[in-house]
This record gives sequence, C-alpha cells and structure tokens, in this order.
Amino acid sequence: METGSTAYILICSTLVLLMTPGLALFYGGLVRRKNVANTMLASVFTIGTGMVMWMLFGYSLSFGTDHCGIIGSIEWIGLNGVSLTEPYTNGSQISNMTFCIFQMMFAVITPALITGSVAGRMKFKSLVIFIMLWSIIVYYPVTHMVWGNGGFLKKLGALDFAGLGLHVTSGVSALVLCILLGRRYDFKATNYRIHNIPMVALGSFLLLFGWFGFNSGSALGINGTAVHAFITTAVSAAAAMLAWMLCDIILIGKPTLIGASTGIVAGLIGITPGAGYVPVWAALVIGLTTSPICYFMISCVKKKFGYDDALDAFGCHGIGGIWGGICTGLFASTSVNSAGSDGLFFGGVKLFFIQLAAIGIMIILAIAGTFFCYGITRVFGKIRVEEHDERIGLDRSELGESAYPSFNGLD
Amino acid sequence: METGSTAYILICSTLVLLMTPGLALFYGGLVRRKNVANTMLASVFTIGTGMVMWMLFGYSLSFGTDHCGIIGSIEWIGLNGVSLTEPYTNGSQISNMTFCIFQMMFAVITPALITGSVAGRMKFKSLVIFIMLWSIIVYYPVTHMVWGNGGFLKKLGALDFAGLGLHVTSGVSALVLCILLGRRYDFKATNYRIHNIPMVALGSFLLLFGWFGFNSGSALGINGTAVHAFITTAVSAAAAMLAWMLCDIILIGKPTLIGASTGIVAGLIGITPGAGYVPVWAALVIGLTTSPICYFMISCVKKKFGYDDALDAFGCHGIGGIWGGICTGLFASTSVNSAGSDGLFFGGVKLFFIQLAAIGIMIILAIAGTFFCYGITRVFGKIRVEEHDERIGLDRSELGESAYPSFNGLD
Amino acid sequence: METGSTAYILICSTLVLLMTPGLALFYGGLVRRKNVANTMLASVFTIGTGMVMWMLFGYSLSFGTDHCGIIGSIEWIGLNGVSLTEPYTNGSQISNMTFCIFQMMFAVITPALITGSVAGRMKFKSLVIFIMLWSIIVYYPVTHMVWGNGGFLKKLGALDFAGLGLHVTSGVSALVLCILLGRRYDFKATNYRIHNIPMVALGSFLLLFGWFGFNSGSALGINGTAVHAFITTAVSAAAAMLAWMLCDIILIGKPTLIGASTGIVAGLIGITPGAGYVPVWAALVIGLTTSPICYFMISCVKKKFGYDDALDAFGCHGIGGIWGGICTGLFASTSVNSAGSDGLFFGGVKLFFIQLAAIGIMIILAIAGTFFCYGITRVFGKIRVEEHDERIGLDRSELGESAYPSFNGLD
Amino acid sequence: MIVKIEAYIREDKMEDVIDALATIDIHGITCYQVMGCGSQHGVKEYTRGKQEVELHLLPKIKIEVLLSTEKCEQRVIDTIQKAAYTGEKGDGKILSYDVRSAMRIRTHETGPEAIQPSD
Amino acid sequence: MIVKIEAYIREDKMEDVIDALATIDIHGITCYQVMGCGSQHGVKEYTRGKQEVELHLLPKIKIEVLLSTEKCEQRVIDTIQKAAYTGEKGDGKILSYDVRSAMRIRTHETGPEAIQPSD
Amino acid sequence: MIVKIEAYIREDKMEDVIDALATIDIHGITCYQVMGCGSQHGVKEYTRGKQEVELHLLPKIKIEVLLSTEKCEQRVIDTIQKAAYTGEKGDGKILSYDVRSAMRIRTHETGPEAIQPSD
Ligand SMILES: Nc1ncnc2c1ncn2[C@@H]1O[C@H](COP(=O)(O)OP(=O)(O)O)[C@@H](O)[C@H]1O
Ligand SMILES: Nc1ncnc2c1ncn2[C@@H]1O[C@H](COP(=O)(O)OP(=O)(O)O)[C@@H](O)[C@H]1O
Ligand SMILES: Nc1ncnc2c1ncn2[C@@H]1O[C@H](COP(=O)(O)OP(=O)(O)O)[C@@H](O)[C@H]1O
Repeated sequence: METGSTAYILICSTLVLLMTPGLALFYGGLVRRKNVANTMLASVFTIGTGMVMWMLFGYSLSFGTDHCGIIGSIEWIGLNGVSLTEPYTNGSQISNMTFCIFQMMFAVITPALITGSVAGRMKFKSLVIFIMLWSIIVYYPVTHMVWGNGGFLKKLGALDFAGLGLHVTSGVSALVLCILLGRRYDFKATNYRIHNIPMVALGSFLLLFGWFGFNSGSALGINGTAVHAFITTAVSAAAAMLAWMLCDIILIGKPTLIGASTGIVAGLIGITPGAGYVPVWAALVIGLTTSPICYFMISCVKKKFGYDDALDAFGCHGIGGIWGGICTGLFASTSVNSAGSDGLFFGGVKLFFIQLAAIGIMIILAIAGTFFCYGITRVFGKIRVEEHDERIGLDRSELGESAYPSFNGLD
Repeated sequence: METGSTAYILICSTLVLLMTPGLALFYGGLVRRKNVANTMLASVFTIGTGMVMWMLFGYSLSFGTDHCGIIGSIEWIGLNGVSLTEPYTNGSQISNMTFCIFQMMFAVITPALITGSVAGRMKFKSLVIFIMLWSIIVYYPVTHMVWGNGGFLKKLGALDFAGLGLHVTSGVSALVLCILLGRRYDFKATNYRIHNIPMVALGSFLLLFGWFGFNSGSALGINGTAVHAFITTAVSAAAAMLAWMLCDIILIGKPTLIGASTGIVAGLIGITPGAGYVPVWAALVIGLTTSPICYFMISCVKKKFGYDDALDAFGCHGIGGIWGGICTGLFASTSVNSAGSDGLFFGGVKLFFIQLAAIGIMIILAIAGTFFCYGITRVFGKIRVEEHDERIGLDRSELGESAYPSFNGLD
Repeated sequence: METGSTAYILICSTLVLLMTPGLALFYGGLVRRKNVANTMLASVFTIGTGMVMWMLFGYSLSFGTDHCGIIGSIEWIGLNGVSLTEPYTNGSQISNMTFCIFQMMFAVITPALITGSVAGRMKFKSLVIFIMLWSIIVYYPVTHMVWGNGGFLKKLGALDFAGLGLHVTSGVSALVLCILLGRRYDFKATNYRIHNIPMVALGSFLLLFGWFGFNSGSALGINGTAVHAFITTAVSAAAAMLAWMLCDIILIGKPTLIGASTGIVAGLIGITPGAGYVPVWAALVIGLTTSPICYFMISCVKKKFGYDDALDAFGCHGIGGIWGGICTGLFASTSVNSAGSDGLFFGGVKLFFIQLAAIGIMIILAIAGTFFCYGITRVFGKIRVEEHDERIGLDRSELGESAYPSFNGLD
Repeated sequence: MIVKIEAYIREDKMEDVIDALATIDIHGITCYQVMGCGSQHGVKEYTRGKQEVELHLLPKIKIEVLLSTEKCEQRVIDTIQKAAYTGEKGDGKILSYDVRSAMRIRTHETGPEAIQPSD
Repeated sequence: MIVKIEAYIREDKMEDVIDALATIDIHGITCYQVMGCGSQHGVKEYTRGKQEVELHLLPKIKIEVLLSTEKCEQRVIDTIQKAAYTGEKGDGKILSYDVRSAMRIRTHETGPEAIQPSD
Repeated sequence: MIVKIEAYIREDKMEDVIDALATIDIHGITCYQVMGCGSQHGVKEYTRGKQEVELHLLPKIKIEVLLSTEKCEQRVIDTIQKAAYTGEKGDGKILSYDVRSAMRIRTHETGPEAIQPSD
C-alpha cells in the first residue's frame, strides 16, 4: 500500500460519491416542481442499495475470481477476506479494500443515471426493484468483463479507462426503460420547463468536481496516467461546454446556463472511456464533438422518434458514452499510455473494431438485461403510477411530501 | 511527516470543515421560512468562534500536557510551539500542526450540532455566549479525556474512534438546553413543516461527503485503519438510509426524501465511535439498528415527553451517538484494530462496561456543563426572544434580513 | 514526482476548481431574481474559455521560458512537451503537468471575479470577449511576473504566496470596467436586495472549502509551508468572519448571515498573498483588519463616489488583495518560511516597499489592460444592454431563460 | 356589461380548466397559487419520522376570467365546473362579480371591447 | 346574498386571524402572500455592510372569506380586525364586496348554499 | 364611495407604475405576481438544446389600489395606463370594482377614511 496513492484514491472515492447527490440536484432541478423530491430520491437511494449490495456480494461478483470471463465469484461475500493492505492485483499501488471502496462509488452512481429517463411516471417501489435487479444482471457482469481480472472484453483488448461500459449500459437501459414505460400522459400538451436552473447548475458542477475523482482516480494510484487523465478530463469538459454554448448560439440565438451545464456533463461523459489513453489534443476534439452529437440527439432524434427520455439519460449518457468509446478507438495512443493500444488515427485498426464490438456487446447486454429486469419487476405490481398520481405529482403520490411547501408558484 | 498521510489528513480537514455548512443547509432546510438565515448563521458562526478559540487556547487546553486526566495545559497558547513537521505523539504519521488542524474542524462542528434543538427561539447573542462557554467547559475537557495524551477515559480504555464524546455531549446538551428554554410558543398549534426539502437533502449529502474525512481521517494517517474506517462508514450510512426508509414505509406507508436524508446522518453518527474498531458486518448491524432507534425517539419519546427538540439534535446526535458507543462495546474486535479491545460479542465484558461508564460520565458532564453555561449566559441578558419576535421570525428580529425576499409564499 | 505531494496538489486543483461554481452561487444569490442565470453563467463560462485557452497557449505564455521578465514563451503550445512526471522547476515535488493543472484553476477563477462588478448590465457576448482578452493582456503577464521563472516581480523579491497579483488585477479591473460601463439605470431608485441568502451562504462556504486548496496547495507539495498556509488561512477567515459580524453589530445593530459570509471571503482574500509567509498570530491580525477595511469601502467609499460595483468585486477582492499584499510586507518572516523575507514588523523595510511597488505596478497594469481590452471589445459591438433589456432582466434578454419559472414573487 | 369570474380550484385541475376554456374560445385568463381551506379541513401529514403535522391550508389555484357578455358567463362557469370536478371535498368554488369599468392598456379601449380578444 | 371579505394583514397575524375565524365557525378561507405599501411607507434596511436599501413594498397576507349572510359580515370583519390589530402602521385594511353568483364545484349548488360549510 | 382598481401589467412595468402613482399622491398599493394569457398567446421557448416548450402562461403583476373618490378613479386609471403602456400585446388590463365597505384595522375607521393615507 503506497500512501500517496491510497490517499488519492480514498479522496477520489469521496469525490465520486458526491457525484450521486450532484446528479440528484442536476436531475431534480430539471423536473417540474411537483416531482422534485421523488426525482432526487430516485437518484440517491442507490447510495443505500448500491453500497449494501456491493458490500454483501457486488464486489465479489464483479471482481472475484473469474468465471468464463463474464462474472466474478462469491469468495468475498460480505467483504470477507478483502485485504486492507494487500493489493488487488500484483503491483497495484492500492490495497484491495481501497480498490473495492473506489469501485463501490461507481456501483452507486451508474444505476442512478438510468432514473433520469423515467422521471415523473414510475412507481418508486418498482424503480427500486428494477435498479437492484439491474445492478446484478447488467452492472456486475459488465464491470467484470471490462475491468475484472479475466474479464473477456478486457482480454479482447477493449479499452475502457473509467466508464465506457457504465455509460453505455446505463444510457441504453434508460432508453429501453422509458420506451417500455411509455410517455408521460401530458408529454405533448404541457411545457416541461426546468423548475430551478441554479439547482441544475450546482448539480452539474458537483458532477464536474467529482468527475476528476472518477477519471483521474481510475489510474488507481498516483502516476503519470492519473495526471494525464486529469488534464484530458478538464480539457474535454471545457471544450464541450463551449461547444454546447456555440450550438445554442447558432441554433436558438443565445447561450444558456442550462446548455453550459449540460455541455460540461456531455464533455465529461465523452472523455471518460479514453481519459488515460488519448493525447491532450484529442481530448479537445472529443469535447468539441460530443456536445453537438448529444445536442442533435436531444433536439432532433428524440423529437423525431417521440420517446420520452425525460431528462435525456440516453441522449447524454448513452450517446456520449458510445461516442467516447468510439473516440477511444480513434485516438488512443501507446505513446500516452503504454498499457493501452494505438487507435485508428495512429494506425491501430484492430483497436477500433474491438471498441465497436465491445460497444455492441454492451448494448445488447443492456437491452436484454433491461427487458429481463422489467419483466421480473412487473411481477411485483404495476410499474407505472396512475394518471391521477402523475398529475398531482410523484412527490405527493409516491412520497407524501412536497419539496417547497412554503413557496407559491404554478408548477 | 509522512507525505501521503499528511496530504490525506489535510484534505480530510477540509472535508470535515465542509460539514458545518452542510449542517447549516440541513438545519436551515428543516425550519420555517422565517427562521432560515438565523438557523444557518447559528450553525456556521462556530467557524469563526471555534477556529479563533482553538487557535488562541483551545488546542492547548485539549491536547496540551495533561492535568489530572481532565484538561490540557496552556503551553500552546496561540499555537506557539506547535510544530509544522514534528509529530504530536511519537510514531504519528502527521505533524503536530496537522493534527491541530484536523482537530480544529471537530471543535467547529460539535457546538454547531447543539443549535438544532433551540432553533426558532433563542437570542443569537445568548447562543454565541453559550456556545463559546460550552466549548471551554464541556468540549475541551471531554476531548482531552478521550483523545488527549493522559486523558483519563483513554487511560481507562474507553474506545472512541472518531467522536463518541462529541456526539454524546452535544446531543445531551441540546436536550437540556431545549428544556431549559421551553417550547416554541406555537409548538402545538402550528405545523412545523419543512420549508425546503432539496436543501435538507443537499445538506445531508455534504455531511455524508465530509464524514468520510471525519471518520477515516481519525486514523490520523494512511494505514489499514483509515481504509477500514472508510468502508465501515459507507456501509453503516447506506444501511441506516435503507432502514429509515423501511421504517417510513412500514409506519407511514411511503418512503420520504427527508427520511432517507435523516437516515444517512443517523447511520453516520452511529458508526462514528466504532468506525475503526468494529468489523464490516457490524457496521451493517449498526446502520440497521441506529435508524429505528432514532426514529423511535423522534416519533414517540419526544412526543410523549413533549420537549421541543426542534431539529432533533438530541434525537439523532445524542441517541445515535450513545447507541454507537454501546455498539462499540459490543462489536469492537482486536482482529480489526489491535489498538482497540474486544467487545462483548467477542468476549470482552470489560470493554462493554467501560463504554457504558464513559457514556455515563459524558452525559453527566454534559448536563452539568449545560446548566453551568446556561446560568452564566443568563447573566448577559434574556436568553429567549420575545413572543412577538418569535412570531415574525428570527430572521427579521435577530438578523434584520429575510432569506428569500423575492419569493412569495406562506411560511 | 513525489506521490503524497502529487495527490495533494491534484486534489487541491479540484478544490480550486470548485471555487468557480462557489463564486457563481455567491454572486448569483446576491443579484435580483431576473439576473440570476446570467450572473451565474458569467462566473462559470470561464471554466470553458479559461481551460481551453490555458491548454492552447495560456500555460506556455505564463510559465514558458521567460521573455524580459514579463511574459513566457510559446514552447508549450497545446501542452506539448509538458511532462507528466518531470518537475517544472528543479527540486519541485510535483510534475510540470501537475503544476499546469493547479495553475489552470487559477486562470479560471480570476477573470470570473471581475464579472461581479458589472452584473446586471453587460452584454454576455461582450463579457466573453473582454474576459478572454483580459486573460491574455493582464492575467498571463502578471502571473508570469510574480510566479514564472524569471518573472521580474519575483526577481525583485516581491512576495505573493497564492494570489496577490490575481486579486489586485481582477479587483482593480472590475472597478475600471464598472465605471466605464456606467451604473445600472435604476441604481438609485430601486432596492438591490439580495434575492436568495442561503444561496449566497452556500457559495461562500464552497469558496472557503476550495480556498484551502488555493492557499495550502500553493506550497506546491506536502511540506511545512503547506501546513502553515492551511492554518493561517483558517485563522484569517475565521477572524474576518467575526470582525465583519462585529462591524454589523456596531453599525447596524445586528449580525447578518450575509455579513458573516462576506467576512469569510474577505478574510480569505486578505491572507492569500501572505499565507505561507506570515506567522499564525499575524493571520489573526490580517483577518481582523481586512473585514473592517472592506466594510468601510463598501459602505462609505462606494456610496461617496457613486460607482456601481454591483457585487463588490473591487470592494472585496481589490481592496482585500491590496491590504493582504501590504500585510505581507508588514508581517512576513523568514522564521516562518526561509524562502520569503522579513517584513517591516521584523525589520525588513525593503520588502515592505517592494510590496508597495509591486502592488502599484499591478494596479497600473490592470488599469491600462482594462482600458485596452474595453476598447477592443467595443469594436465587436455595444457593450451595454439596452435599457429595456436591463429592465426585463438579463436572464430573459441575454439567455432567454428564467431561473425559477415555477416560483412566484416580485423581483 | 363586464363580469369577472373567480374560481378556486385544485392544483392538478388547472391545465384541464385552461384547456376546457380554450375549447369555448376563452383565452384571457389570469391565475396564481393560493392556500385555502373549507369543507376540506386540511390533512394530517407526517414529517421526519412519525411526527404529525396538521396542515390547515392546502395549495389551490385561483383563476380569474373577465367576460363581456352575461350569456357567456353561465357557459364559462359550467365549463370550469365540469373541468375542475372530481367529486371529492376540496373541489372549490366559482364566483362572479360585477366590474364597473375596464380598459385595455395597449389600446385605450374601454368597456366590453377592452377584454375581448384582439389581434 | 353573498359577500366576499378581503383583508390585507400582517404576515405574523395570519395564524391568529385564522384561529379567530375558527372560533366564530368560519372555516372557508383562502389566503396568499402579497406585497404592499400604504401609510407604512416602507422600511430602510441595510444589506451587506451599511449599504442602504429602501423597501417600498413589504410582505403582507391577503385573506379572502366568502360569506352568505349580511349579519355575519359585520361579525367577521370585527373578528378579523381584533385578531389582526397591533396599533402600529401597517395593520392593513378589511374590505367587502358583493358577489353576483357562486357555485360549489363539487355539488353544483349555487347561491348561499355554495359557500356554506358542507360535509 | 370606494372603488378598487385592479390592473394586470407587465413585470418590468411595476416600478414605473408605482412611481407614477406616487406622483399623483397614491401611496396605498398591493401587488403580487400572477401568470396570465390573453391576446398574447404565450411564447415558444427552447429548453436544453432545441426542445420546444410552449408557455401559455406568462408572468404578470397584478396591482390593487383602493380609492375613495370617483374623480380620482379616472386619473388613477389613466396614470396606470400611461405608465404600463408599451404598445405590444400583453400590456394588460385595468379594471375597477365597487367596494361595499372598508375598514382600517389600526383605527377602526370605516368608509372612505379607512383608505385615505393617515399618519
Ligand atoms: N368561504 C370561503 N371563503 C373563501 N374561500 C373559500 C371558502 N370556501 C372554500 N374556499 C376555497 O375553496 C377551496 C375548496 O373549498 P372546500 O370548501 O374545501 O371544498 P368544497 O368546495 O368541495 O366544499 C378552499 O381550499 C378555499 O381555497
Ligand atoms: N389604498 C390601498 N390600496 C391597496 N392596498 C392598500 C391600500 N392601502 C393599504 N393597502 C394595503 O394594506 C397594507 C397596510 O396598509 P397601511 O396603509 O400601510 O397601514 P394602515 O392600514 O395601518 O394605515 C399595505 O401594505 C397594503 O398592502
Ligand atoms: N379575459 C381576461 N381575463 C383575465 N385576465 C386577463 C384577460 N385578458 C387578459 N388578462 C390578463 O392580462 C394580461 C395581458 O393581456 P393580453 O390580452 O395578453 O394583452 P393585451 O391586453 O395587450 O391585449 C394577461 O397575461 C392576463 O394576465
């Protein structure tokens, strides 16, 4: 256990943890006043379920001894035998438990991302069941495949620095789930105006803050890669913020705070898969391209197909993640990180197709897994709230509280 | 001075510092609109008084050369002679000044906890005087007793990893103070609805974020214990969050965001005394039990006895802390931390009774100290605001400002 | 690359980064409801422009090979050749890229400070152009002069631990800019009441949180100076908070949460230039004096001269920074930091006058630079919004969004 | 002659009422949130654990519609009634008042013209 | 005949007024926050240091009560007056208006029945 | 005789209207934010990317002024009209109502005295 690295990863873990409340503010600010508390709770309850499941069996299933390259084992049930001081892999700068802590935060935030697409119409109970199942059926396997010792995507040579699998599966699952659920009843009729913009902005900045832990911490120690991932993350987020503002200016004539906030998040998603593999200039390119792509998905494709991805969980996380994974296949360079491979741009055709294949596999896994989890969740009762409950808002109908009882205003 | 450990403790110090504003949001969101600014200022002014007092004489009184096992000395007045690079105790990984900084943050947040019980009716001036006295009369001694070299509870063998003394004394003092002050005049008549739930949630998440610094940092360096305290803290908070939501579902039919937020805080309090001593599974047990106990105190006992612990400073911090201290006596294990002892569960009867005795002594100290400080504070004028001031709200009467002047709504 | 130090500086970088959103909340809460989103975006767009410019040429211009002691070179364009593992200066504990990252965050927050003085009346487009020009014309040179290898103020022996140049230039530029722009049209007529006090408080606490990274991180590694800068920062902030509350009590009869929040920020500004050079007791003195001086500027001087420094960017940052620079000349001591010099108080007359001279040069640079940038910005169109747009608020006129559409209230 | 209709309705019926009024070509509407009680005595809620809170005042929406002809009045009242109806206590009331005079700021028009839709 | 009482009162008197009305068996009330000025010209406040701000408009509560009998009207006005009284400028006003017609949405009742408490 | 003037105006005209009323010595005013639509049919906005949102209801300010003489009434209406005028759709309306009775809480005064400024 190297002290500087351990200090870094433990602090990075708290930063990543803060992303979940950041997401709750980000999502909570975007919904209508009557759904705020419900949307926030939907994002943060995974702190409870995610951590407890991770401690009980999640870590073991994700990172325990490999089975067929697909799933771990049950050797570390209850974190028994996870060493406080000995490393997970030989040569790692941090101990197994430190690694487990860091990864735990990923297991908390990932399922929370999904909840954005179903805001305003899913029963809270069903959401909890779905998310818990999804963690087991989709998240633990995908984590094992890309990061676990013996994971088959890892062996294949797919590169995922800090969260390709995580963004693709959660984004695609969000899409499938929102289609299965159907649109909010007044999707066309009403305005879904953002109820509290400063709250959205604060959320996105907490995400930015935590994301440095997410990406740079994924170097799993203090080394050149950690520093490199830090700077690429910053550059991509900044570039994407500017790119989104530019899109806003070109298409609607004015920049917006919402746009700037969304752009930052898009840029962070885009750089995540390649943060430690691509050169700094590529981070600029990734940031500049991710925003327009997400912008286009949200503004045009979503409208065209008419699915109700309420808070653009797919439009941002799914698409941004997929694009980031492709860019890793384009721009990864062994001169940046010898543990990686060369991307298409540096002559590495193989990596490019491996990345595409990996993304394809993740998408299939996410779609199949979502259908499966949805099916099981239905066994436990209706998944969607009644129309009346949707109208009065999920805060009142699902939680029995209202977010701002002392403030007047029309929702 | 070991660099990794020093880096860790300095960052942990900033995390602990952020807990005080977190508490201000947590408390501020819970009160009525007319008392928001006052409640927040009541939580944060301790940043000013606590730090300045700590620098002038607090650190010296708490950790200076022992006198009778009860209090330190005045050798480090003004932090003179506190070394930037030499350790406080032989073999410590951090320097004396780093330790002083870390402990300073504890001296800031602890008295802030008390202010929750008296929200909405105590004069700000009296509160400042009371809190400053309380720090000297109760906090510095109790800190010395449990953590100072030569402190008698430490010598006795009482275990307090990160804040048993702190939670018990502040919680009990909060109870005594709110009884001495009396209820808010319209305690029965009106509804004390929470005015801003997202604010409460944000506060609780900042508390969670900072608490990792609090507990894990209490290992005072990067070592196995720091990693262990980190994971137990996470597990207990998560379990308590779920347990509180479960209580809500069973007793009122629905989970709530307020409940989830309160549960997280309860779980953090419960694990604090034992974070570095109890096994991971015990953290799960502590989390799962602390929430129902606090829930019961708040819902039933408080109602039964009719004291007006406005924001449940006693119901959460006092009770949670006491229960956490008892659990340490139950579940502490030398196999986890050789510096600790074995709890009842591992055959260590002695530790269990020492813990009970220590808690008893802390309670007595807190009660006596609160009466004493209250008495002195009265010398400086009326402690409670006039009924009219209470009605128009302490924001206007005590601070002359109103928290949200541009938003309409009924308080 | 020393791991503990690198971990520390990377985390400090994220803390400093969080200051910009903290500032956005601080400023955003202070303005009227109709200008919230615009004010916040004005503070945070520098995350985009500042980071991208820093990566493209800013770092190179600021810290590249010296030219005449005034500006760097273009050798590190696009961060090419900035080493991930080799240090910037011989003997430094952190690598060049780590240093670049840390300094990048300073380049983000500094121009954001300026935006406070022009809130509510400047075109967003013009603001962006002005800020980008200002970074090149004023910020990069001043950074090079005080911190760059070969910078002439550094060679002169001027001491700037963590941001004298930064506060003086941004504060003075804010003053010049607000005078050039003119007052808000209803400056006299209307009340400029603070619209959301909890938001201001949260902002100031995030600033406090991040400022530890700012000051302590400026030691550029884990060493005694980092620890020392940490404690002086804490003491000064706390003392200034108390001093401001005292001013409030003496002059308007009541302490306020706004006052406490502003005081903390003032104290942080005051200690910044000398954090690693002055003894702890001097930090107390600096904190206690900075608040009254800023208080006086805001309350009397601003009124007297009638300039419309909307959010007191000059009154706090400019004045606080200048005072802090003078105090460094008074209280710096080689017994605290052998890399510094002795101030007037310790018999060092020379340092005192060097500090005064340096501040003078910075002021001149800021004034000249602001006029220059203002002139160029005018080429791109009107700088001030129309009166009608000012009336309906810049949120609607410049961004086309409104911050809180679901809450009623009079602005 | 001009009358003003005021209605206190449920929050979640606001959109329905506005849509219903649009179908009978009433587009001029002003509304805001109010707090009210009546036959619906208020509700008991729990807050933070099982701490009971009695809420006397519940959020409602108040709608104001200006009309120029008496014939129209009854139709509007009926439309609102139908759209706002649930049958549970707390549905609210619809009232009408006489207006002495009216003026459209933009055009100086007074009397019934002032409140007729114009383009 | 139906009348509507409107009162502008101090924020901190709202609970008193509602309680006082309850004692004379008036339970139907609607209220909301408004901003107002009058004899009470507004206050000077300080914000951030000693920067003066003049606040013309101060927060007040507006209460609306519908009544069905004229006899009752005076009693309600007196009750509100007593409960809202402090004697300082800014206590507010109580007004009454004629209502043309009223309807209870839940029951279709019109006239005085519409606003009488019902179970 | 007492009348009540109500006006729906633009948000950004509120200060102008209040100032204008002050120049003709009208100081008693109550106002609050409302949401309204009318000839101004609402606006299209974009939110987060180019996602269209149609906003039917736009924020407006409602002002209430109580007056004691009929002569005054027209002057007040004209003053408000002038101050609130822009000529664009959405300027709003000014209405007047008869008030049955008025009382000043602080002094028990009734009738016109109740609403005249007092010191
Ligand atoms: N007498 C009254 N005066 C003023 N407002 C009333 C009165 N009665 C009812 N209201 C308003 O109408 C709303 C619904 O009325 P309520 O009496 O609860 O139900 P219902 O009309 O179904 O009997 C109340 O919340 C209140 O806002
Ligand atoms: N002429 C008026 N028109 C409308 N509202 C008024 C008028 N006069 C007073 N008000 C309302 O009543 C409140 C209190 O009235 P004010 O004149 O200040 O005190 P008082 O009634 O004690 O003389 C004001 O804040 C305002 O809301
Ligand atoms: N018939 C009406 N009933 C109630 N309020 C109305 C009516 N017509 C207009 N208003 C209010 O006046 C505001 C402006 O009116 P609008 O008809 O849009 O413009 P204009 O008065 O210029 O024709 C609306 O937003 C609404 O609040």
